[in-house]
Amino acid sequence: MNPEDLKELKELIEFLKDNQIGEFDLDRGDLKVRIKFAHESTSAADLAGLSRMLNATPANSLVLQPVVSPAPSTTAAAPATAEAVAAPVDENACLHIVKSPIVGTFYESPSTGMQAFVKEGDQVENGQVLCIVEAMKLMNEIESDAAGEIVKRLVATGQPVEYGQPLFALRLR
Amino acid sequence: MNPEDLKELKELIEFLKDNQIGEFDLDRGDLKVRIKFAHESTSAADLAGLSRMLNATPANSLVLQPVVSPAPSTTAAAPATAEAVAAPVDENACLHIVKSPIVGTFYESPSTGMQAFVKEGDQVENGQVLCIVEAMKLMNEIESDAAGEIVKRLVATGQPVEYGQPLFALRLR
Amino acid sequence: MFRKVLVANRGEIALRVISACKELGIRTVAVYSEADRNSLHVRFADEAICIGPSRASESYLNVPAVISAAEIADVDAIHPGYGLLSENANFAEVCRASNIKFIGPPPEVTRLMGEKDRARQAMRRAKVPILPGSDGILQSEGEAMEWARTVGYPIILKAAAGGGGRGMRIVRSNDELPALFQAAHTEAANAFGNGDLYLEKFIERPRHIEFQVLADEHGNILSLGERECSIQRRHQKLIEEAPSLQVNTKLREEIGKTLRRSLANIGYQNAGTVEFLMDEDGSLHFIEMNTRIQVEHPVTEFITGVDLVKAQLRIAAGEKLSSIIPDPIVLRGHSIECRINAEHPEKFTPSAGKITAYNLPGGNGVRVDTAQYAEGVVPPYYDSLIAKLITYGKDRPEAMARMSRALEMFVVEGIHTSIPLHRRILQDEDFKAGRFDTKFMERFFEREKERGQAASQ
Amino acid sequence: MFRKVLVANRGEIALRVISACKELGIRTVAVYSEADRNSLHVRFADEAICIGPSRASESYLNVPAVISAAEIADVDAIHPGYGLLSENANFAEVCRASNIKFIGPPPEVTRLMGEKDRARQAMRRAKVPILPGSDGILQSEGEAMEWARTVGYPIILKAAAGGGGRGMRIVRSNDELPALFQAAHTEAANAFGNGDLYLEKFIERPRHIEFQVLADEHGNILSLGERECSIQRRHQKLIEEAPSLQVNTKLREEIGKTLRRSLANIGYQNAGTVEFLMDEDGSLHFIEMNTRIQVEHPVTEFITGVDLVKAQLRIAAGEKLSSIIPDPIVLRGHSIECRINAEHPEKFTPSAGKITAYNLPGGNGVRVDTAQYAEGVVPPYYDSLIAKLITYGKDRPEAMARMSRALEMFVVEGIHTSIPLHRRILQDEDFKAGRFDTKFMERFFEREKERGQAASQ
Repeated sequence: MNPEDLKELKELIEFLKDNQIGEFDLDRGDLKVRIKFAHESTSAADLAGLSRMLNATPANSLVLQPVVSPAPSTTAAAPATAEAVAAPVDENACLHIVKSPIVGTFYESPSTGMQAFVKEGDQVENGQVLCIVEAMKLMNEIESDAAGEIVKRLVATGQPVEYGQPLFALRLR
Repeated sequence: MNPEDLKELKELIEFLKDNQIGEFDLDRGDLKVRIKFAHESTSAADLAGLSRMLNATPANSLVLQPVVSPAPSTTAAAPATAEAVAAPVDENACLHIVKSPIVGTFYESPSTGMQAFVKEGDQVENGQVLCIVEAMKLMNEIESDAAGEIVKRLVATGQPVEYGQPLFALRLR
Repeated sequence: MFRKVLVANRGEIALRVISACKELGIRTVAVYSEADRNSLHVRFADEAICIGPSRASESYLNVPAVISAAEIADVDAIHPGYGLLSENANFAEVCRASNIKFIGPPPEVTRLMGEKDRARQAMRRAKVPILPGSDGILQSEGEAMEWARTVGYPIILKAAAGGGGRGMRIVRSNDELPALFQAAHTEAANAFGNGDLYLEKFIERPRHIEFQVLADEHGNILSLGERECSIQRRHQKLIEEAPSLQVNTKLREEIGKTLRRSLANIGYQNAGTVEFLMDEDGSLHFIEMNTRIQVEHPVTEFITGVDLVKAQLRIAAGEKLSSIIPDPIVLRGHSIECRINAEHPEKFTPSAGKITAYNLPGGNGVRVDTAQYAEGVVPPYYDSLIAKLITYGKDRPEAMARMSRALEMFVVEGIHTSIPLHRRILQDEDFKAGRFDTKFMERFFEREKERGQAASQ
Repeated sequence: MFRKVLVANRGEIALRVISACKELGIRTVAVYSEADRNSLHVRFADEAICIGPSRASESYLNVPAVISAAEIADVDAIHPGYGLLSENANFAEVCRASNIKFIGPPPEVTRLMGEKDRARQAMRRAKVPILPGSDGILQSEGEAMEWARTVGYPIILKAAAGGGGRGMRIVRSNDELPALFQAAHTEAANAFGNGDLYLEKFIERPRHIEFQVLADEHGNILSLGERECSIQRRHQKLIEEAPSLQVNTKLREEIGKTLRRSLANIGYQNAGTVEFLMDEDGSLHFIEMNTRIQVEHPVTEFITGVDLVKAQLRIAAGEKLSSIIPDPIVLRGHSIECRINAEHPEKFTPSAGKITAYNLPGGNGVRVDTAQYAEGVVPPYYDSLIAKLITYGKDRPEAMARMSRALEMFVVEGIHTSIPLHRRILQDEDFKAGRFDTKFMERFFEREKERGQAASQ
């Protein structure tokens, strides 16, 4: 790209920005133009990002509940996000979420009556066992994938969890 | 992109902004247009306005042709607008369009072989007969609803016209 | 067969006719008002002509505009759909004068059936069972009182030119009659420019049952069984089904035979529907005939396998019924239709606007007739029907189960619709058991109100 | 009947099973991968459980994840749909071990039918006509050559563990055999970990015709007629129809009788499809059996009136066929299915992405099975089928006319689909006349290419 082109491009970009254009395509083959203004442009990608962020907030409603019916037109949230929105987002911005790598039943301790692997406030290491998820009669030890402080356990013992469901919120160190 | 193109583009964007267009596609292959207004509240009425405006540019294709398939998702243009967009818009901004108030067949003169009621370049008065639209064997004289100069006749004699179809473009005085 | 047909209608029925034409290889011309520029009937027709502004009176009901469109598009025939110009005998006459085939009965027959008391007398002469009542127009209160005594109270006064409930009064005793007679007369005169009244025995809890007929132009007539249309709100049908649980094979055949004879006498042609009231004893009484395709025709199509709109086109093109439907009609299974209206679920006011999400149910035994789509707009100018959801099952329970799941999967956002109401009706024990009459919806709303009050206490 | 069923599938078939469950009053549990979070099967199920990341091998094909989901949701049964785990005998065994009813045949039968040469021998013993060929596995090239001489060239070598065309070679002479035998053996060994081969007579221009069967758990078996599936591209079916123009009542009854006997011998249960090749003389030869519901089952549903998925559920719950389908099956009319794939119309590469407009055709005789919607996304991880468009008519011409107009009204924007290809096939004279075999599409593309070249000259 020569300097002139670059200058023109900059000008174009400035101009588009000034006019709050969200998307602009031009294709000189057969001449195609496509312009989209910025305000409307909550794209699927943006939504997905938002959804991911919302998932990262503590939510007590992460039970396997009937899916909260999303409109077919919306790239809508996971079942879990239903009540999550209320939580202030920035407070959790620095939290790390340990998610369930499998479907099964969550247990906080190796067996009934025994002490929980971890409790809120504990400092944990990367690789430390945090809980058990039972699947097909197998007790799978779930290890932490980061080091930090357990801020919140997000699931009650005995509760079913799905793939990717948040189990613990950690404040990284 | 050369400076002239850029200038044209800027003009187009200004125009789109003025008209609160949210999305605009153009594709000169077979000529496709796709227009989406910025706000959801864009009613059929607004669209009709746009359509009227687009219709206001000379277009030879205003025959009763098979409808140019608009996407069901787009609040798309009238059949007549297909080739209209290409024309420079501001040139026609001050033009007044006399439209057909009825469905029928357009005749420029009272009967075959006779002189046309008006020709391009003529000055016409409000209420002056411009043409005939025949419907159900009745010859309906169509009067001008403004005074000015006939810039263009938009329909050929003997050609069928639909309701609201542009017949003449006038430069108001 | 026709080369090109103009569809003088809009919405789902315009699309229904366009589909039938396409399947028969006929070119189609849509007409549309400015409000319907982006409608699917405009998109899917081969040609489309704008005939006027949004208001129906200036576009779809504008006879010169429709005829001019037909002339410039050079069509052979016009299909009027239902409503709008479909039962306008004058329109049918203009078509005839313009050498365009009107797809429906001749104007004389449409006109006869449009005058309720004359239609009644014509059917009586043809031995179709009618409700006891006056022989024609009542000249005075005195005459009304005499007839009422013969027939027995309660009776109902009706406007000869009537429709839509106007000029109607239920009279339960001699004392009430004079005042109500005057009221009905005045109302009819104001509404229709004609104050003529007649009277009929009034049935308190009738069922509304109608028979579908087809008649070719060679004197052959077929009866395609009945539809049960008792689920109504203010004379507007909400749910229709076929067959009726109340009509057995014997009754169906009897009525079919009578109709074939009587409609031959009248010179009926094309598709038509003969409406009856069924009294508490299960007897049917003629009330009126609709000389067009009905909204609810798909339930008959599901159980007979006959495409009624294609049959209309073929009949109008001069074909014989024996070539259109060569085999005897066998009813199979059960079908239900729910009318999906764009209206507020409690207030029933029309709900125009932009549709933001539109997911149609599909799968086994489900048919949807609609001209709406995601991001389409429901204009405020026309009737509120946006879709018809029709299900089929080997029996009524299967058709109902399918309807319930299809209603669950029918998603419309951006406007209000009658979908939630239909879901509740489908759960109603009386509806499920087939215990209903035309007063069903009144009782249904009453029960809902009571339950609501009980719940809030 | 089951209280709660887990649907171990995605897309239109998951929604199809959910619909059937809803109609039978059974609660449903959907499982989904992360890519399918916003899918309709997730929305319309009573419960939904995410079982893994987007890749099928880590989610839909992940047996422990599916079984865990079934356990935590506490379901009685699992419906596997088609593809994915539906013909995985190990999965069916794990279900059995977990006390969850697998809706399909017992694992032993699935396993038998999965081993092509054993299935062939089992059917031969049960007197189902099979293609002439080797009795079981070929031990050597020499043995292959002997069998080839008995059967007569051309012959086809097939992998015993085979599928999808791998490990297959057509052999036209003695000279070619040794090299092709080695090639097939190596390819089979690499693909399936098992190089065993058998051989069959090769038919140059076969039709693919399959029979739908239902078997209850009490030894009763029903044949529901055949489907014609010859319109294929690279062994992928594109268009299916029922009945086949090539199968008359006599042949249909003969095969039905044979299948009832043979499947009783084998101990078959639930729905299944027996695939045949029809040679140029009109004789049918067994090739393999699919032990699950098929993509193309709706065409059989249209002409028989039997809901096959509901039948699967009721059979698995222990009901007898005589209570599910009390009356003899009568075939009525004709039905055609077009598979709407998200793929490039010329290159046939999958076309994943966001759907920007989605207008489904509806009206008389049209069924759509789909889990897609406007603004839905077609993920790149799974098969490309996004919808099945099925039409019904009183005869084949009506079903075809309806398909043509329905394809015209099926609007998908944002991705490429096979809709334009289907429109062209429906216009093809050979297709219209029913003149086709499994090589039809090759000739069709060849003709299109020639026409394209002629046009450009």
